[in-house]
Amino acid sequence: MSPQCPNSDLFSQLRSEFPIFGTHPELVYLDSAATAQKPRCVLDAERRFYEEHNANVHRGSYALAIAATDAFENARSSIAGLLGVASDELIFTRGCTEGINLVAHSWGDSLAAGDEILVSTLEHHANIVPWQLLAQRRGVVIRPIPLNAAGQIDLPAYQALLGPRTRLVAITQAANATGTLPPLAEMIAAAHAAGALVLVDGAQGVVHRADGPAALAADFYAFSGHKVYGPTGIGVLYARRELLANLPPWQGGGEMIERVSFAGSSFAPAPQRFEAGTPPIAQAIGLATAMRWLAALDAADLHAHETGLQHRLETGLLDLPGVQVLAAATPRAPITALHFAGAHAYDVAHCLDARQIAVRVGQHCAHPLLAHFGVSSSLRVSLAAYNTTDDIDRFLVALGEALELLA
Amino acid sequence: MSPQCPNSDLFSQLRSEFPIFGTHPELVYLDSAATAQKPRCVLDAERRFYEEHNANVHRGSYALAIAATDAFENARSSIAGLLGVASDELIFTRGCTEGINLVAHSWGDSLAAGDEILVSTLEHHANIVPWQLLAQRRGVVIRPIPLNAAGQIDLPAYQALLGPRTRLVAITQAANATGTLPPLAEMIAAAHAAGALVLVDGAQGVVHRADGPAALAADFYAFSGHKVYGPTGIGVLYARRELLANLPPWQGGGEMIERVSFAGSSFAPAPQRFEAGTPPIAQAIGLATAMRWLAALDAADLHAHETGLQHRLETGLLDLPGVQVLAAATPRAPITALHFAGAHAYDVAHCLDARQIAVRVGQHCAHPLLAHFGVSSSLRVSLAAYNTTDDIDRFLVALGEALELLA
Amino acid sequence: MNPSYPHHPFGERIDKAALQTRLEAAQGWEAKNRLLVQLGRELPDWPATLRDDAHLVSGCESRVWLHGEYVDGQLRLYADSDSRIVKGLLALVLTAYCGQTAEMVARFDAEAWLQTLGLQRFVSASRGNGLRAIIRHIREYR
Amino acid sequence: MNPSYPHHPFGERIDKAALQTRLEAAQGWEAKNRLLVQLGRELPDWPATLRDDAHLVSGCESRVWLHGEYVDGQLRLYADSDSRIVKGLLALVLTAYCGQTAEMVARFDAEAWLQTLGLQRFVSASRGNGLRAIIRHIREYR
Ligand SMILES: Cc1ncc(COP(=O)(O)O)c(C=O)c1O
Ligand SMILES: Cc1ncc(COP(=O)(O)O)c(C=O)c1O
Repeated sequence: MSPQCPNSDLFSQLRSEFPIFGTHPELVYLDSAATAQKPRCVLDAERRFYEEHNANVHRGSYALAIAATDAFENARSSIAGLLGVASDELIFTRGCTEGINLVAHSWGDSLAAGDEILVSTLEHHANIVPWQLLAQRRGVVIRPIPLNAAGQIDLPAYQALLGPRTRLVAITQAANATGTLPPLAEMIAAAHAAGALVLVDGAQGVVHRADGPAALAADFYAFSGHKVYGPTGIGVLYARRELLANLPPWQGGGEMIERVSFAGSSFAPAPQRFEAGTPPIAQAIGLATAMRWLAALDAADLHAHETGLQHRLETGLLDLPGVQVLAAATPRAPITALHFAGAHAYDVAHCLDARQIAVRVGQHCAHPLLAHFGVSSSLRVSLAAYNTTDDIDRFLVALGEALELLA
Repeated sequence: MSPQCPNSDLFSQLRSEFPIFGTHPELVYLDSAATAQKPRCVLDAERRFYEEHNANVHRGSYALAIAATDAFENARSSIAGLLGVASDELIFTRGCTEGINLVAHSWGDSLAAGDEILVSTLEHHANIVPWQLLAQRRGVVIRPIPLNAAGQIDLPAYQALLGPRTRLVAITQAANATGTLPPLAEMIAAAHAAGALVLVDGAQGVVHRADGPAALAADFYAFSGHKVYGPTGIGVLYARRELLANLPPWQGGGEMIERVSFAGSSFAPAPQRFEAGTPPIAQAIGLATAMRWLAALDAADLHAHETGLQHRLETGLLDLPGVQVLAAATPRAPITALHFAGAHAYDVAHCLDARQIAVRVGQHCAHPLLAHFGVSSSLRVSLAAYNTTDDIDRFLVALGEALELLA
Repeated sequence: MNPSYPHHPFGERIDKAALQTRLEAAQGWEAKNRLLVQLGRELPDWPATLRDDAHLVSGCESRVWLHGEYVDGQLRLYADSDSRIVKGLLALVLTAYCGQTAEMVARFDAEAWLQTLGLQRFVSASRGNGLRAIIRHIREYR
Repeated sequence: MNPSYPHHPFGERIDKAALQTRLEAAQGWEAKNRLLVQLGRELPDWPATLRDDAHLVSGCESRVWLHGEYVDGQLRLYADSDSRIVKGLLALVLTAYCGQTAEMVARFDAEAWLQTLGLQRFVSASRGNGLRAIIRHIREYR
């Protein structure tokens, strides 16, 4: 492994920072694209908040409430700093899905019938269904961006779809079902040239230290905490300040208002205008801790570690008959989706489970993408910083035996 | 205290179950209506989930994912059991505010211009602003339910407002700013007799073991986890099964769909249809733990303890000049709102803070209610199970001295 | 009897007691998996023409086709799946229900039985959906 | 000088050094609070006619009224609040800014100064809003 993985020692020690592997020493966790495991420091940070600073934020004038508000707002500015954007451009949400829904309502409801949104065929349902619901509400037209035979965005077709009615391009940073990395830079430049905004679904990007919204020049960027080593119940939506300034609120309640009377209410500036009610305070603090933890890893080392493991995996697969890697020829995040000629993916996953090897099987909330490949389900291996060569080797052995049993 | 508080020993031991009081032994926390402190068992339950079972729910077929899904769904059925309703009538939300917004969109968007929603003047902004936003979207008319001089719902005026266009009555279980308990039974019966639905904001009810949605015969019932000794980032919306069955989804994404294609998508049944994206898994488990912890206290003892402390407080206040209790003559939850003839509430709170006494001051996200009393701010003392007679006594001494300093 | 559904031995030649013995001998999850695959092989595939939507049970992770009818008061039950392990599970279900009266079908607690066989994993809230959908289907035959 | 705004001693008779001495003598939060209340008493209330929306600074927890103008290149600054403690804080702010040139007003870091006086509590992200709004206002006088 050493050529691909200069710091495999460092990364094999990482595993010990994750309490779940203390509980399940034999666990081979290959489902990080669904949710990542959490390092101890994240769990500690959340707990410390409850034990030392717990109070509601923004409204209290006593010491504990001030400490809680500072901790919460420091979490926001810490995350903003890591993403290279301003604090008041970040909205805390429940997760990536809620962030996209927020845009689909708050921004989307101003669209007119006939306006067009281009949605790629690589997308997770979270970046499809909110646009379909918007289409129903407003008569907006959803145009799917097709894929070429390799499973990559069909760039000429995309360019042809961009037109004067195109208002938004909704595109993932990495396809959760196949790992495919779309040509974001070209796509975003082309969209902007056509006068359209771009929403990037960063759910599978942040965890692998992909470019943030600033580097991408994305107009909207959404991701989930639980997929980047953070807690459940928290996510982030970035939106450019000039956009946010003009967006109406979506949800109403405390925190997001300036004055309320039955005659009419006025709203607070962003980001508060978009954070109605008590926010996920402890979770925001946990997420900031997770992102700082991730940022402390050397990006190049992390990349070498994760792609090195993926290379070892896919090299090993060549020895097994009837195994197809979906979208194999596209540049991919450390996600490998498998289809088996002679076995049902569910049955394979079941056999792996008997050896504590956790993989995801099914359609991965990406029905259109699976339909593109003409398969009804696939088995997905997704990698994270804590995975080891041992994980890959155990997976390969178990997969080989499962395919034999099921043949 | 003994006549009001048969189990003061039991309750004084409770304090030791809350780690925050270990960190701040001198803390007098009188702001539980903003957010409650968390017992150790809740923090343990959340952490245990991450350390032992962390996986995404509903989608995985391996052992860990099954354990996670079971833990999450058991949390739902455990909470449903405590509320006396069915599991599939409970939707997990970020909090009370999101629950009300969900109803305002999913149910509210089917209303016609001219349909009426009655909203009481006791409400928190969370139960006002979502209806105002709906009114803007749909031309629905919001009719405020006025208060009488005592600060209680004006029942005859309410009855007069109920009419053939009334579609919903939005009413709190207890006013967060004054503690006032509206006459819910009469109000709900009258609304139902008029053919209207009722949404009860239970944010300040559940924590004091008030009647749940089943006992109230509420159609919708929303509350927040963080106010009932649970984590931030989680809440519950109850809706009657027959209502839920016909409501369209609000947010789109994973989990809430059956099939997605660009030609159109079909949606899962409730509650999944309303839980787009990865839910706050660990937080749901923490909330269930909190509610079981609360349910293990004897309801009558808890009531006696909390109202006993409130009685001690309000008796003590009689010795202080220029102190007015807002809505004093109404039946109230253990919440006491004070207005001072000779001092600014902020200054008083500031002096209390110097002695680690935490109270809330301001308008408590209830501008219309404060406007009713003609005050621009008040100081609110809100009690929970962990408060002690010592808390009350220290508050009274410090308040007396603050009023003297500021006179 | 409808000749188009392939005949199978479950509930006839193979009964609950026989299966119980085999499952108890399979120690551990991996061994049980092997046994399920083996049982699945003993359940013949349906002809492609019958694997249609009318026979499909929705709510399962893999596709499951089911047919049942009462003949002389006894349930005749046929099943197929594109998953070998689910076919193994179906073999168990067939064994439990084939030849039973409607009253016994209504009363039999298949989930509890699978639990006693050490197959609780299939009965959990998340995995159980498929199995529960199958049992609900079977109970609806008249 | 505008006679309608009541004359006050801050920045004239009372200077930063004098205040610093008094604040340093006040050990602990409670003593500092007492001192702020006392300073607030030394800042005369405005006549009710001037406590209007035109003078109101929004973004503060309590109401704050402010007026400033440059006379011969020196800032004249008047302030009032319905909160005694905020009045004490305003007394500090007036002491720092009254009589200063526009350039010094632009340069002076009031938040840092309050920190050195042990008043960091008023400078935190949540409490700071009011103070920051006041300072922003002062910097806008021309
Ligand atoms: C009566 C009432 N309703 C609604 C809310 C809003 O709750 P949350 O901010 O947790 O969404 C509160 C919280 O202050 C409340 O007291
Ligand atoms: C690419 C992508 N987008 C969006 C989501 C939705 O994230 P969440 O369920 O955390 O809201 C996911 C998660 O599976 C994803 O992989």
